[in-house]
Order: sequence, then structure tokens, then C-alpha cells
Amino acid sequence: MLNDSILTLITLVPMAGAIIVALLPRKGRVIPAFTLLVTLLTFVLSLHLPAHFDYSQHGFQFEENRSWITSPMIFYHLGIDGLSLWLVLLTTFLGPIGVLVSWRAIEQRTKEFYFLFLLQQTAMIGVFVSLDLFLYYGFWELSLVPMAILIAMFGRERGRQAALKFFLYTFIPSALFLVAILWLYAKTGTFDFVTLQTKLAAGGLAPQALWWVSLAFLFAFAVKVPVFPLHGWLGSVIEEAPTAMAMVVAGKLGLYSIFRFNLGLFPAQSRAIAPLMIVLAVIGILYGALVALVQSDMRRLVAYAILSNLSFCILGIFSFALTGLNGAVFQTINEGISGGALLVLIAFLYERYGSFDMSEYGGLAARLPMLATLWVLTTLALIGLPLFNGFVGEFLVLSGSFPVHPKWVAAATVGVILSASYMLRMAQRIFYGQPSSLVSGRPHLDLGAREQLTLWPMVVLMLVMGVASTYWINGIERGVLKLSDAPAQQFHQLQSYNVWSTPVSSGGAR
Amino acid sequence: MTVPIAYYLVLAAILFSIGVAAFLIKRNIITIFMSIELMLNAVNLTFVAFAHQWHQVSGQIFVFFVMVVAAAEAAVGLAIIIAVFRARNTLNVDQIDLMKL
Amino acid sequence: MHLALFLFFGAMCVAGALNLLLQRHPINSALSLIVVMSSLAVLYLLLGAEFLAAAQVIVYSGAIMVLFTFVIMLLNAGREVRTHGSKLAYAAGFPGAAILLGLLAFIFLSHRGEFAQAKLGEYLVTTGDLSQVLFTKLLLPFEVTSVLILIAILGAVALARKEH
Amino acid sequence: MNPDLHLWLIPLIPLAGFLVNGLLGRKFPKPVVTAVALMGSLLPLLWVSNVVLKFGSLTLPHVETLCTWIRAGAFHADFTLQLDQLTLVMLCVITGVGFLIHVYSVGYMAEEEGYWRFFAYLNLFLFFMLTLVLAENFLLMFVGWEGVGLASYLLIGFYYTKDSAANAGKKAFIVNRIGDFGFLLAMFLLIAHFGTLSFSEVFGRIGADPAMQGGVLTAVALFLVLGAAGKSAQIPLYVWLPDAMEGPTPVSALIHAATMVTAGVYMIARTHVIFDRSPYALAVVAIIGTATAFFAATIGMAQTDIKRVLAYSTVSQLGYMFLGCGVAAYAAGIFHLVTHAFFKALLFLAAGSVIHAVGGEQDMRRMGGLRKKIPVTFWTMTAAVFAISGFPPLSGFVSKDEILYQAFISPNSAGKVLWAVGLLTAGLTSFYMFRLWYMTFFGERRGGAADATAFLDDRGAAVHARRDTKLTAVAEEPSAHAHLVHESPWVMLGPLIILAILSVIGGFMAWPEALGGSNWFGHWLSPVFAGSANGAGAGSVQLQLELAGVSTLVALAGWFAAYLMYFANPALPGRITARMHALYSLVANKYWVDEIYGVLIVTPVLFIARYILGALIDRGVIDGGTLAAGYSAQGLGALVARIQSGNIRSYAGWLALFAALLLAASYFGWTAHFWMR
Amino acid sequence: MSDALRILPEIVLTVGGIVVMLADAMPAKASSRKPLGWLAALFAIGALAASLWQYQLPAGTAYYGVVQVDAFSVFFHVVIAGIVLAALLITLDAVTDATEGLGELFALILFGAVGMMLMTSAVELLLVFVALEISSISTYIMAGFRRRSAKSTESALKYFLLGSFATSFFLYGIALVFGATGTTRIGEIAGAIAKAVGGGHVSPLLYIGVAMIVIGLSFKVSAAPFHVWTPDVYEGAPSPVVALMSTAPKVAAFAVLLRIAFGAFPLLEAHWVPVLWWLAVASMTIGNLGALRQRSVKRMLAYSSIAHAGYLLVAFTALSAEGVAAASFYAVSYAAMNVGIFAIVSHAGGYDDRLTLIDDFRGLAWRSPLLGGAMGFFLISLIGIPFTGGFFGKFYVFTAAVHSGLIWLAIIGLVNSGIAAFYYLRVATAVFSRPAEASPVMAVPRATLPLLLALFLTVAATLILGIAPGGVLAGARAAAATYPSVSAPAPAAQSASR
Repeated sequence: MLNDSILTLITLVPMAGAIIVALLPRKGRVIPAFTLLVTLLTFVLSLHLPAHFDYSQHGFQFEENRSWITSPMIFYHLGIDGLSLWLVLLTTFLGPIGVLVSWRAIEQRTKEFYFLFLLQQTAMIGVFVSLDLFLYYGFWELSLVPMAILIAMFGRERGRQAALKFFLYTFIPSALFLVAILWLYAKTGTFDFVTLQTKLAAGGLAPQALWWVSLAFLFAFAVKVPVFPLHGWLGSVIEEAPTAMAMVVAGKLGLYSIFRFNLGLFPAQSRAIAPLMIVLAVIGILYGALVALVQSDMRRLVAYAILSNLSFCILGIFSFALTGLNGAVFQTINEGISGGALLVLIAFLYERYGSFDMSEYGGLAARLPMLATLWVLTTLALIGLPLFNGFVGEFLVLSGSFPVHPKWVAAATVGVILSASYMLRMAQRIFYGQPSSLVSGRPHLDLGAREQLTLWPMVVLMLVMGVASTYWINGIERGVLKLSDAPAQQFHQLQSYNVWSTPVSSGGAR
Repeated sequence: MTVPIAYYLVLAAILFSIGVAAFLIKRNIITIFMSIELMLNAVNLTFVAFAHQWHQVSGQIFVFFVMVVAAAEAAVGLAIIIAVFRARNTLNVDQIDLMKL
Repeated sequence: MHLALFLFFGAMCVAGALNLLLQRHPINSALSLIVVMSSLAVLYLLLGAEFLAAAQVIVYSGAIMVLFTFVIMLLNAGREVRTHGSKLAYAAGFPGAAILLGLLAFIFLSHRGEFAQAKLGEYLVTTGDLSQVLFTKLLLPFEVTSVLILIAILGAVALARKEH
Repeated sequence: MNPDLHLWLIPLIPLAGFLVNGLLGRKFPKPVVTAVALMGSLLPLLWVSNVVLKFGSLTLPHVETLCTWIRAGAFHADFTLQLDQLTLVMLCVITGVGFLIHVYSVGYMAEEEGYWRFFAYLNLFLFFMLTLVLAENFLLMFVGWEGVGLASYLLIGFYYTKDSAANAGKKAFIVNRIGDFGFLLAMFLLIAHFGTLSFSEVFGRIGADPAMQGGVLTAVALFLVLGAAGKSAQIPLYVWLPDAMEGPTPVSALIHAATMVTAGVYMIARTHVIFDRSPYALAVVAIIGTATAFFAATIGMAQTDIKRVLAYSTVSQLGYMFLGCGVAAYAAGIFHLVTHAFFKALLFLAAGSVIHAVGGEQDMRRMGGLRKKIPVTFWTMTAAVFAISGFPPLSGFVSKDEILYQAFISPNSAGKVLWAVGLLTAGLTSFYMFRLWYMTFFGERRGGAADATAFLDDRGAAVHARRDTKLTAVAEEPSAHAHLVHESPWVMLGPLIILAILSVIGGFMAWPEALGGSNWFGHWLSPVFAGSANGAGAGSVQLQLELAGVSTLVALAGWFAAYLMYFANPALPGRITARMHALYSLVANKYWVDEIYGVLIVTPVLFIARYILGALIDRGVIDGGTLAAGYSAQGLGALVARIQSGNIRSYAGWLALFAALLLAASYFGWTAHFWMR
Repeated sequence: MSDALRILPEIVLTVGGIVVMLADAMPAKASSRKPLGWLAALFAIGALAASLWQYQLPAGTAYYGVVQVDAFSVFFHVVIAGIVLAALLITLDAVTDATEGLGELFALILFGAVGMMLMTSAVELLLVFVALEISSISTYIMAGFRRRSAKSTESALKYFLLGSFATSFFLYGIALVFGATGTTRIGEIAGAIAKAVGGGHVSPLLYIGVAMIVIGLSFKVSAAPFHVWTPDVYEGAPSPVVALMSTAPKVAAFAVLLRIAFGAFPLLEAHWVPVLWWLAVASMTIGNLGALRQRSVKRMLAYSSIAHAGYLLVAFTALSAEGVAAASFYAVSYAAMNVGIFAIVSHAGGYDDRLTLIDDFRGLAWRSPLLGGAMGFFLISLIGIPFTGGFFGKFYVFTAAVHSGLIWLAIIGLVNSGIAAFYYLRVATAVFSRPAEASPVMAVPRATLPLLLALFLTVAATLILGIAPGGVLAGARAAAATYPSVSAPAPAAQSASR
């Protein structure tokens, strides 16, 4: 039965592909083509998951559990629930797109590039499917390496520094993270997520220590997301990394981990830290948007936009409201698709005109109508226009967390205005007005077949997810239900809370 | 009429420390090497003294082995010194600090 | 009598050692080291290690020191110049040596009682007794030293080989 | 049990039109594009009329649920459409006027590059606007709400090569976003308190609990007002509408006069249940409305660009509608919405026809004497001018008077003041409308052929668009128009005439009892606004008659003033403005509101973003912190490396020292054990 | 006879050394001395086989109980044999026919190995001393083997002088222990101490004796603050030699340290564990900080080896069977990756160090993906990324530490490994970024057969240790089991459950 080994397949097919890539001859486009096949195969395989996923139950599905190392007790334990389901899909979906984007961008040392690229795929999928804390940590760390190497090898002029920055930023916190894991193991004697969950729920561990442990977890994840003050690496990485990497570097890994571990293992501690995180999230939303407003380098703008959008997810997570959690996961997926699409578009512009400085552009709308159209659609998705995926995510997050922190969420909602401002500003600079010297100098060829093939799936998905969100939410909700506050508690909040601090049924505000 | 073993030990300690001091002060590699020999001798004395205290032959045998080792070390060490001298044409230890930091 | 001998030759040792330390010319240092070793040989005798006393004179004062002087001649090393390459040697080293001496001396003397008294001729080890142990209990180490010697020879040859 | 009306067809047909034209239009020949576009607006009209026929037999409100859109936890929002009198009115206006303007555009945009694009956007707008009015819950309404914003953004920026157009579009979208911010917060509050966004449920819950007054409802209402102010260009968010005139004239007519900008009024009427429970919010609405009406009217008096005059008059008229809602006379507000749709659309289209006639000239000072040359346009325009100025028995008179009357009799303490300001505004309205009338159609032609071409560049839009898309042939066209002013083609005049008729007779739908009418419209709408107690002011036929008389006189006064200054004695305005120059320049420069916003909001925000956040915090603190950490580690590294002096004796000294210390330590047991763990 | 079997690997190596020496002495036809290297490699393999074979010997002593063959000694025998084999291959790859004294070099490697192996199995301090001297002296010589190069001879001199200096401390320590217990047999010493502790009076000589032994050995394993010689010596010595002497003698010295600490002085734990704690912290910190600023790859690796000694000491401090096992395991993984990376360094730089600076390695991956990739792999393992030996090494070490409640030590250590990532990455990023025009790496020759073999050995080892550490770990545990004294949970364990 496929169900018993599907996850292993999905995880290891890219790895196997990588090994084959290493053996393939370096001629023509053999290697990219093969990589494309592998990623497509992975994607098709992963489609098996939503098809056979049992949306009626909460626990983990497609589980595999074999003993790997006897001492310490480490298991090869895979499994997904509604939370990881769509993130796996997202990863496999972005695989082929990453290949297509790199098709022309990477001309030398293709073998190395695609080898590492596939390795990265395995690592990322592994993070989502592994239920053994140790195995998880393995994939988590492993996911750094190909990323860093690719940035160093194929990054632009300052790629080396960017790689260094990225690696250190993520590696040093995960050192503390490892101590925390070891401590847990020392105390509970298991790495298995499920067992750990039950044991921690049973209590009996020093609360003080648990508090630190949860902080170590959170810190490592927050850097990876990144959360507001820890985003120092994001800008330079997005700037330097090859597009295929920039698309996947931020967001889903860290956010998923916060969901799975901080909320899953340390509910109490997470709720204790929530106020701080909410504030950071709100700051992040506004800060990112404001800084994006004044960038003239498109990639930097995207970097800050990503920071801003991801902060929405943090907001949703730490509201602990069911709606907010749903929205956070949904928004994570959106970010992967829309943000990725934007980076792809920018990459295509760069391939044509060789500049990332938007002020050098202008008047492209008439010359590249197709690119312009897709750009506008992506923009609309990113600024959360209804009927696009972005709106559903943001709305669920905000409406879900509003009852919990009305004032902060109100502030966060200002981000909606700012996001429109900076995205429209960029669109205007590039597509409106008279053609700039840079533009009129070059021949203008609109998107080719490969490029449309890269972009349309994403854009279509943005619309579909915006209209038929329930299809995704169904799965997600199964995953986050147990992480949220009890509905009863929510109801209580509704009653007790009030805006003008005048009781609801009083004589009004005059 | 006896002498406490402790005296021998203290004497050995004195010699050992002088050896250390010599190692620190001398600039001539050969002399520095000599000071090492001095330290070894101090240790030997300690061994003999303890051998006497415990009436244990093994202590003395140890000294015997130390001598052998010292001989071997001397051979090698002096060979190295010669090589150094050939390469650098000096025996002053302060001038042999090509590699640092 | 014993004490007198001990004090005399002990003083000889220390004097020689200090001289080694103070002399500027390697040859003098070497000679003073010979003094130390010879007087040590006497102390060995006092402690009843007659074979070692002999070995000390032959191996050390003989072989090894001769080797030293030979090398000194070979490289005709002159008076050493007191260069000032290292402050740390004084700043850290001397305190170190001092503490070392102080600590050891303190321990030995403060626990004087726990150590036996050395009595002249009370405990004599003949070459026989020595070899008894050497060729039974410590046979392997003895054999292994041959490897050590081999290495020494090899190394000396390899390093000091004539230029060509 | 209602028959299945398939309301969803109404919005989806234009959507289909948009998709077809948007995806394939570039390839299509013009007639096909036209056909598709017209179908996209005609079919909904037909379907609506079909609904109208069935309407009598319906039990209202009629609700159609298509499917669930968003569902998470307890919350869910569906694609649900509802139909009641209010919706029907809006449907008729949107589809009717919409169709007419489509027809008009066929003529007006005939020569434009991106013809297909224009009609695609127009259909898209219809889709969202219809969604807005058909929605049965706030969220779906918000879809339309944002969607029309998008459509207007695209259409204002239709001449995308022109920076002013691009900026105007961006400004419109962002200002609207500010309003949407309010709308969103209102929705969050509603979810927090009612757990749903469905109109029926929310209003039902409120209705069921008469104790629920003010408090949160006030908050909700105020946030909704913010949203409405954004969409309907009320103080403080009206600034985008005048700039929006950068768009093609039909767009101004459809979106920025007849339909979209009235969405705010519709929304307040739709959610009147909430407002009824919050007199405070209602007062705010009334005051905003009145202030906007007066304020905009004053600016309108000093504008010289024909479209801008109309833009400010739109803002002003919207103010009336707000006033109507503010005094809980929702029916009156909605009725003014309808009539305004007629005559303001007419005004814009006629203005467009004028502009078309004089070859792209928009400055009234360069017009004049067109009466003879373009009679049809003139007469239709005249009808509109009289209607908006409130001369009985034209539509404008009826609707505006109703509002003023309701304001006068409203229990609201400030009612009388509101009425007075409204009345004054009516005078101003009639003044600047007749000013426009005279300057355009009477006297001598002031702008000649020669300068007409010279002013092409001011008009810019189309011309620029053409220049860079290398349609030189077309670029010649307006200057060709310039020297022989000519009437527009019938495809443009047809809609003018129809709208003119409607503006004239539209009033009889709600002919007040005072004048022997039956206010059919008001009664017909009343089920929707049932239970809004504040409405019932103590009025009388007598009083209404008197007020009507007063306002008619005021209108006449306005006309007379205009007559004096712009017909009888053209030199007069110059002298007056010279006399009170400060005041004039203040008004002429629109009170420098844009500049003030720029200084107070935009500049500080950008400054903070660039220097405080971007430079200081991001570059300085965060990147700097990273660097600092790196360097300090390196510094320590340097210290450690210092040990490595390379001198053997130093090394030996090092060894000796630490050996000694270590001995001492382990002898005296200095290294305690416990704290290491 | 059975006695001989218990030192079979040593015998094989000794014979091999003599054979090579004689063959080298053979006149004529000796245009190339490289075949001798292959010959030596054969004997190394023999020794490896012999060591593995010893696993099926029952644990026991030989030659009047001076050597003890048990799971512990055999484990380290295997490791050392493996290292020697790899080192020989690396040497073969690096040297040319012109290189002088090749025969002696190969012979020395083999003889040195004899000493190192004996260190791990000796239970008589006298034998330990002799074996230690064998290994040290042979490495002194090898360090200076490029006798025309000023740097090489200097490093030999420094190593020699400071080494003997430290040895005399070690010797003094033995003397004092002998003075306190009257014996030099590890077992008997333990017994005597037990009696003394039972008697309630422990001679103070023991304390400083132990301390001096620790000093001597921590010099050999280059643990701070007794590390000062390491960077200079590594920088000057020929790279293939560094590959050997940065691993094998250290592993052996660690084995001795373990043997003495847990075999002879378990009862004085309270006196030497804190010392080791400090040594561990100092080594990790100084090693990593020192490496940060290095521009020469070999110096950088020297500092990193100091840091790794620190990690190893952490396992010591855990003071539990788990800790001993972790230490043994770490020794293996450290050896694998370090030998591996030096294989590449010595290939790229050659016997006479053409490439020394980190920036010289810029673009290695573009010049030769194989070398670059392998280097990257070893660096990743040194950083301690999962699925490499380096990671599991750290993992077990710090698991042991945490289990014994040494949370702070674990945190310090892991933060250190975070810092360490920085300088390893500087090399890695250099290796992977695009090379400048006409940069030295472009002259790096293609990989030769011995290099490929060496890389295969090391990469395979590192990878297996990273993916299926079970086997080696079992060996390490068996080794740890030879010390019943620590098999019982150390006092730390309880205090951890606070």
C-alpha cells in the first residue's frame, strides 16, 4: 500500500535525483531537464497526500515509524497532519518552478547547482514530515547547507558574505536549540514528538527549565522566520541568493516549527510569551511595510515586504484563536506562492534589463503586456485584494486575533494601507510613465513559453485559493484545532472584551 | 644517622625548578636542551628516592629507562638543532619565531 | 656522615645547576651540567642505587654530555647574546617556577613525617636484582625501547644527513 | 417560496465580458470587442428588468446562497446574494446608467489605443459594483467595495504613460484603502461581537435586543463611516476624487459620479440598523455630509476646468446624500442618489461631448458660444444644470428638497443649522452650475483653433497615449477637430437625451405629498428602513411648501448672480476676485488641503521610514549589531592570538605558569564543583 | 605465544617498519621510493586487520601484565591503524619522487604507530612513558622532515623542546604517584588509592601527581592552556605529517588519559574533574576564538583541533560510561574528518605548501568539484551539521554532558560550535565562490589514486558515522564498559535530576 511509504518516497526522491544528477554528463540541458523531471515526479507523488488524506481525523497520517539508532533512542518517524499537509505540497509545488526559474539564470556548474537544489528539496520536505525531534533537527540543519553553499557559489557580488550571514544567523540559535532538545531527551528519554507531547502534557518537569527550553526553541525558529528584530539576514540573502533559493529561504520552515513545537509542546509557555510576540509581529508588519515604502532596489523591497507579510502569520499564531491559526497557516502558503511569484517576476525583469533598481525602469506596460498583467495580479494578491489568496489569509488572521488584542490588531491593520502603497509604487515605477532610457535601449520581448509556464500556475493558484479557500482550510483546521484555545474560552473572551470600555448594552457613547 | 627522604625530594624539586628557570632564561638552543636534561635528572632523583622509600626496584628501573630515552632524545634533538642551524644559521631561540599569531 | 655527604653533593648539584643557568657560554653550561650529573651519581649511591650511579656516570656524563659538547663544537656556538625576545618568559615563567618550587617544597616538608628516613646501606640494589625485574616483569618495555632507539637513529640520519 | 431568480447571473455576465475582452481582446477586431462589452452591460440590464417584472410577487428580502467562501472555526462567510427594494434600486441605476455609458463610450473612445482594455475594465467594474449591492454579508460587500476601487484605479490610470494619471490612480486606491481600513475594523468588531457578518443575522441580533445602544455599535458605525467617507469622497478623504478626473470622461461619469462613489451612501443605508442605534454616529454622518457639501461647493465656484467643477459638485452632492442619511431620511438620501446618478452622469457625458467637440479643451475660459454649434449637447446639458440647481419640477429639486426638509424637521438638535447650510450650498450649487453653463455655451468663443492645438498638451492624456504608441494618424485627429467645432455622433448623443429625459421627469417618482404627489418612492422603499425611529420628524404640508419655496428662491438667486457675473457683465468676476484676493486664492487653491496632507502626513511618514527606520534602525542597530558582534568576537580572537608570540621561551613561560597554577589548584582543591552544573 | 598475539598489530607494524627501512637501504634501481609507501600501506592494512582480529580475543593482559588487550585498547588500535593507513596514502599523494628521505618517512610513520598503539594498551606507566616517547619523538622528526625549509625545522624544534619540557612534567607526575603508592601499575595504583581512601588518609603527592600527569597529557592533546605549540607546529610541518600528528598521537594520548583517569584515579575524581572542566572550557573558547582571525588554513585547523580537544574533554567531565563512550566516538569522528580535510589541504598545497592562505583556496570547487565538494563536506562535518560524523560526535558528547547535568558546559560548548561555524564557513564560502582569474587554485593538480583512496576512506567513515553510527557506538560503549568504576552513574547524574 502506497500510504505506508509515500512520505519516504516524497522525501527521498529528490535525494536520489541528486545522486543521479551527480553522475549525469555535463552537456546541453540534460541536467536541468532531468531535475525538472525529478521535481515534477515529487510533486505528482505529493498529490497523493491530499487525495488520500482523511479530513475527518486529527492525528498524524501516512505514518512511518522504524527504529534508526538504538541509543540514544532515535526513530525514523514520519507523518503529517493537516498542518504539514499543505506545506509539503507547497514545497513540492515550488520545486519545478525553482528549476524553471534557474533554467537560463544558471549557466555554469549546473550539475553542482541542481545537485544542491535537490538536496535542499529533500531537507525542506524532511523538516515537514519528520516527527522524531532528532530527525527533525537533522533535516532542519541540513536545510541550511545547500542554501548557504548555493548563495556562496551562485550569489552575486556579495554572495559570500550573504551566505556567511545567513548561516551564522540560523546556526548559532539552533545550537541553543540543540541543548534544549538534549535536555528534553535527558529528562523524558524520548525524541518522539507524540510521546514527548504526552509526557510534557503530563507535567512533572521543572517549569523554570521548561520555560528556557521553550525560549530556545522559539528563538531558533524566530530567526528563521524571521521575526522583527532578527531579520538582519533576510535583506542580504534575498538580494544575493539565486531566485530559486530566495523563493524558499524565508517563512514556512520557521513558522511551521513554531506551530508544531512551540504550540504543540509548550502551550503554556507559548501563551506566556504571546504578548511579546504579538507586539513584535505588529511592529514587524508596520516596520517592514514602511521600510519597503522607501526602497528603490526591488529585491530589498521584496525582502521587507516578506518581513511584513510573515509578521501577519506570527500575529495569527500567537492569537491562539482558531481563526487566527487557520489564517496564519493559510498566509504562510500564500507567502510562499505570491512572494515567490514576485521574485520570479523580478528575476525575469533582470534577465531582460539587467537592473534591480526600479527607478531605472518605466513605461514597460506597453512593451511587456503579459509580464505587466501577471505582475499586477501578483501585486493584487500581495496587497490582499478580496478574491485573492492574500485577502483570505490576512482577514482570518486579523479578524481572529482582533478579539484578543483589539488595539494591536487595529494598528496591524494599517499595514493593509501601507502594503498597497509600496506595491503600487513599485508597479507604477516599472510599468507606468514614459519608457526610461534603460528600457527603450533594449529590445522588448514579452514572456516566453517557459516563463509563462513558470508563472501561470502560481497566479492561477492565487485566485483559486482566494475563491475556494475552504478546500485548504478543511485540512489546516484539523491540524490547528488542538493548538487553539478552547472554543468556550474564545466565547468567554468575546463576552468579557469591549472596545470603549463601556458595557455593550449601555446608553451609548454620547 | 639518617637523612629524611623529604630532603632528597626537595633537592630534586629545586633542581627541577632551576631546570625550568634555565629553560626560560637561556637563549642558546643547546643550553635550553641541557636544562631539559637537568629537569629529567631531577625527576630521576625523585624516582631513586622513592625507590629507596618503598624498597621498590621498579623505581630504579624507571630511571634506567629515562636515561635510555634521554639518550635517544639527545640524538634526535641535537639532529634537529643541527637542521635548524643549517636552515637559519643561528642558535638563538629568540630569533627562531618565524611562525606566530 | 650521611647528612654531610648529602648536603655537600646536594650543594654541588644546586651550584652546578645555577652555574649552568648563569654561564653565558654553552660549553661552560655543559661542563656545569656534568658536575650536576656526577654529584647526582653520588647521591644515587647514597640511596643504594649502585648500578644507576654507574649508568649515570657512563650514559649521562659520558655519552650524552659528550654528544652535547660535540655538537657545540660542531656548530661552534659562541657566547649567547641576551636578546629580549620574550617578556612573558620572565613575567609568567618565573612566578610559575617559583610557585612550583614553593608548592613542592611545602608539600614535601609539611608531610615530612610520611616519608621514610634514608639510611646509608640500609637498602642496596645490586645489578642482579635489577635485571631480575628488568627481564621478567618489564621485558616488553625493554624490548620496545629498541624501537625507540631505531627511530632515534633514523631521525638523526634523516635530519642531520649531509647536504647534497 | 420565491422562484429561483439566478441573481448570480447579474454580476457574472459582466465578469465574463471582462474575461473575454481581457484575455483575447487584444486580438479581436474592434466590433467584436464592442459587441462583447455591450452584451456585458446590456444582458445584466435585461436580467434586472426581468427581476423587476417578477418583483411584485416576491417575499422580501430574497436570498440566494451559492456556496461557502471562507470558513474557519465558528466563523464562515458565504457567497450569498440578497434582493430587496434597496438592492433593486441600485441594480437599476447601475445597469441602466452603466449601459448608457457603455454605449456612449463606444463613440467617445472610438479612436483610443487600448479600446479593448477600456471596455474590459468597464465590465470588470460592473461586476464588482453589482456584487457590492447584491451582497448579503459584509465580507462579500467588501469584495465589491475593494473591487470597484481596483476598477477605478485601473481606469483612472488608463492613460498609463501619463504620470499625472498614474499618480491619480494610485492616490485614489490608497485613499480608498484608508477607508477600507475602517470597513475592516468594523467587520472585526462585528465578528468579535456577533460571530458573523451576515446582514440578516447581525441586524436580526441587534433588532432582537432593543437594549443594545451605542457602545460598540457606535464604534462599528463610526468605522463604517470612515469607509463610506473614503469611497464617497467625503471630508477628510475626498481628495482623490478631483484628481480622478484624469481618467477618460465616461469613467468619470459612470464611476466617479453615478455609481461607485455612491457606494458609501448605499452602505450606510444598508446598515441603517446599526446607525439607528447610534444617534452619535448619525450626527457625525450628517455633519460630515453638510460640511462636505458646502466646502466642495465653495471650491467648485472657483474651478475653471470643466470636469473639475463637476467633480467638486459631485463631492458636494454626495454630501447631501450623507446629510439625508445622517438625519435618518435614508429614502431621501437614496432618492437623491438616483436622481444625482441621472443628472450628474448627464453632466459628465455632456461635458465629455463638449470636450470632444472642442478638441480636448477642458478649460472653460477657452470655451464659450458653443450654444449654436452643438445644440443637442447644449439642451441636454441645460436640462441637467436646471435639475442639479434644484428648479421645480426637475428631479434634483424633488430629491434635494426632501433631504433639506427632513433635516429641518429632524429631532437632531443641529437640524436647523444643517438645513441652513444645506440651503446656502444649494445657492452656491446653482451659482457654479450656471457659471459653467454661461462660460461654456454663451458669449464669444474665447479659445481659437490656434491655441486649441497649443492646449493639446494640457489635455495631454489621450494625446500622450497616442504619441508614444505611435498612432500619429490619431494624434492629428483632435487638432483636426479644433478648428471645426462639431456635434458629437449620435451614439454619444443618444445616451445624453435619455438621461436628460430621466433628469427632467425622474422627480415624479417621489413627488412629495405637499405638492399633491404621493412620494411613491419613499413608501416603496420604506420596508427596508422600517423601524428607523429617528426618521419620523414632526413636519407638515405647510412647512414643506414654505421650505420648497425658499430653496427655489435661493436657486434663482444663484442663477441671477451667475447671470450677472458671467453673462451681463463679464468683467465683474475679475474685480471681485481682485477685491478679496486672499479669499479667492484660498478657494481657488482648494484650501491647500492636498498640500497640508502632504506636509502633515506623507512627508513625515516617508522621512521616518527612510531615515529613522531604514537608516537608523535597520542599517544602524540591526546590521550594526551583527557587525559589532562579529568584530568583538574577532577582537577576542586577536587577544587569544597574542599568546602566540612565536617565541619558544614565552611558550615555556606560559606552560610553567599554568602548570604551577593547575598544581596549586588541584592541591588546594580551588576549583569547586557545585556551580559547574 | 598468546602474549605475542596480544601485541600482534604492534609486531606487524614493527616488522613493516624494519622491512621498509631495509628496502630503503637497498641501493640502485631506487629511482622512485614511492613503492615503499605502498608497501608500508600494506603493513598498515595488516595492522588494521590484526587489530580487528583482536576483537575476538578474550580481554586479558600479557607480558606480566604490562599490556592489557580489551575492548578499549582494540577500539583505539583500529582507529590508529586506520589513521596511519590514510596518512600513508596522503603522504604518497603529496610527495614526489624527488622528495628526500621518503623511505625513512614511511618507516617512521610505521614505528610511530607502534608507540601510539602501545599507549592505548599499556597498563604499566613505564610502558606508557616509553610508548609516549616513541610516538612523540617520531612526530618531532617528521615535523622537521622538510629540513631545508626554515618553517619546518622551526616547528620541529618548537615541538621537540616544548614536548620534552612537558614530558618531564608527565614524568615527574609518574614519579610522585609512584612515591605515593609504591607502584607504577595502573591497577595496583587504583588498589592502593582505594586502600588509602579507605584508611582515610590520601597522600597529597597523589593530587599533584595526577595534576602533573594531566598537564603532560593535555600538552600532547593540545588542550588549552597547554596548546601554545600547536598552531606553529602545524603550520610548519608538512601537511601529510600534520594529517597524522593532528590525529593519531592525540587519539592515543586521549586513550592514555582515559585509561589513567578511569583506571587508576577514579576515586580522586573530585580533584581532577574540575581541572578537566576548566581545561575543556578554555580549550573550546581559546581554540575557536583563536581560529577566527587566522588567514592560513593550516593554522586555522590547528586552532580548531584545540577546540575539538576541548569538546572531547567535555565528554570526560561527564564522568560516566556514556561520557567515555562519547569521547571514544568523538575521537573517531574527529580523526576521520580531520585526516580527510588535511588530505585535501596537502593535495592542494602539496608537500611544500604552495597554498596556505584561506583566500588561496578560493574557487576550489569551481576548479575541481570533487575536491571542493569533499572539502565542503568535511567542513560541514567539522561544524557539526547532521548526517555527518562531526554532528554525532558533538551530539553524543553533549548528550553525555547534559545527562550528567553539566548544562552550562553544554551551552558553552554549543555556543562555541556556533562561533566555530564562522571560520569554517569562511573557508567553505571561499572554496565555493568563483575563483579570481589566474588564482593559485587553478594550478591544483588532478586527484591521484592514493588521494582518491584516502578520500574514500575518510568520506565513507564520516558519512557512516553520520548516518549509521550504531556500529562504532557499540564499540565505544564496549570500550567504556572496561571501566566498571564509571559504569555506575556518576554523582553528577543525581544532581542533574534536580
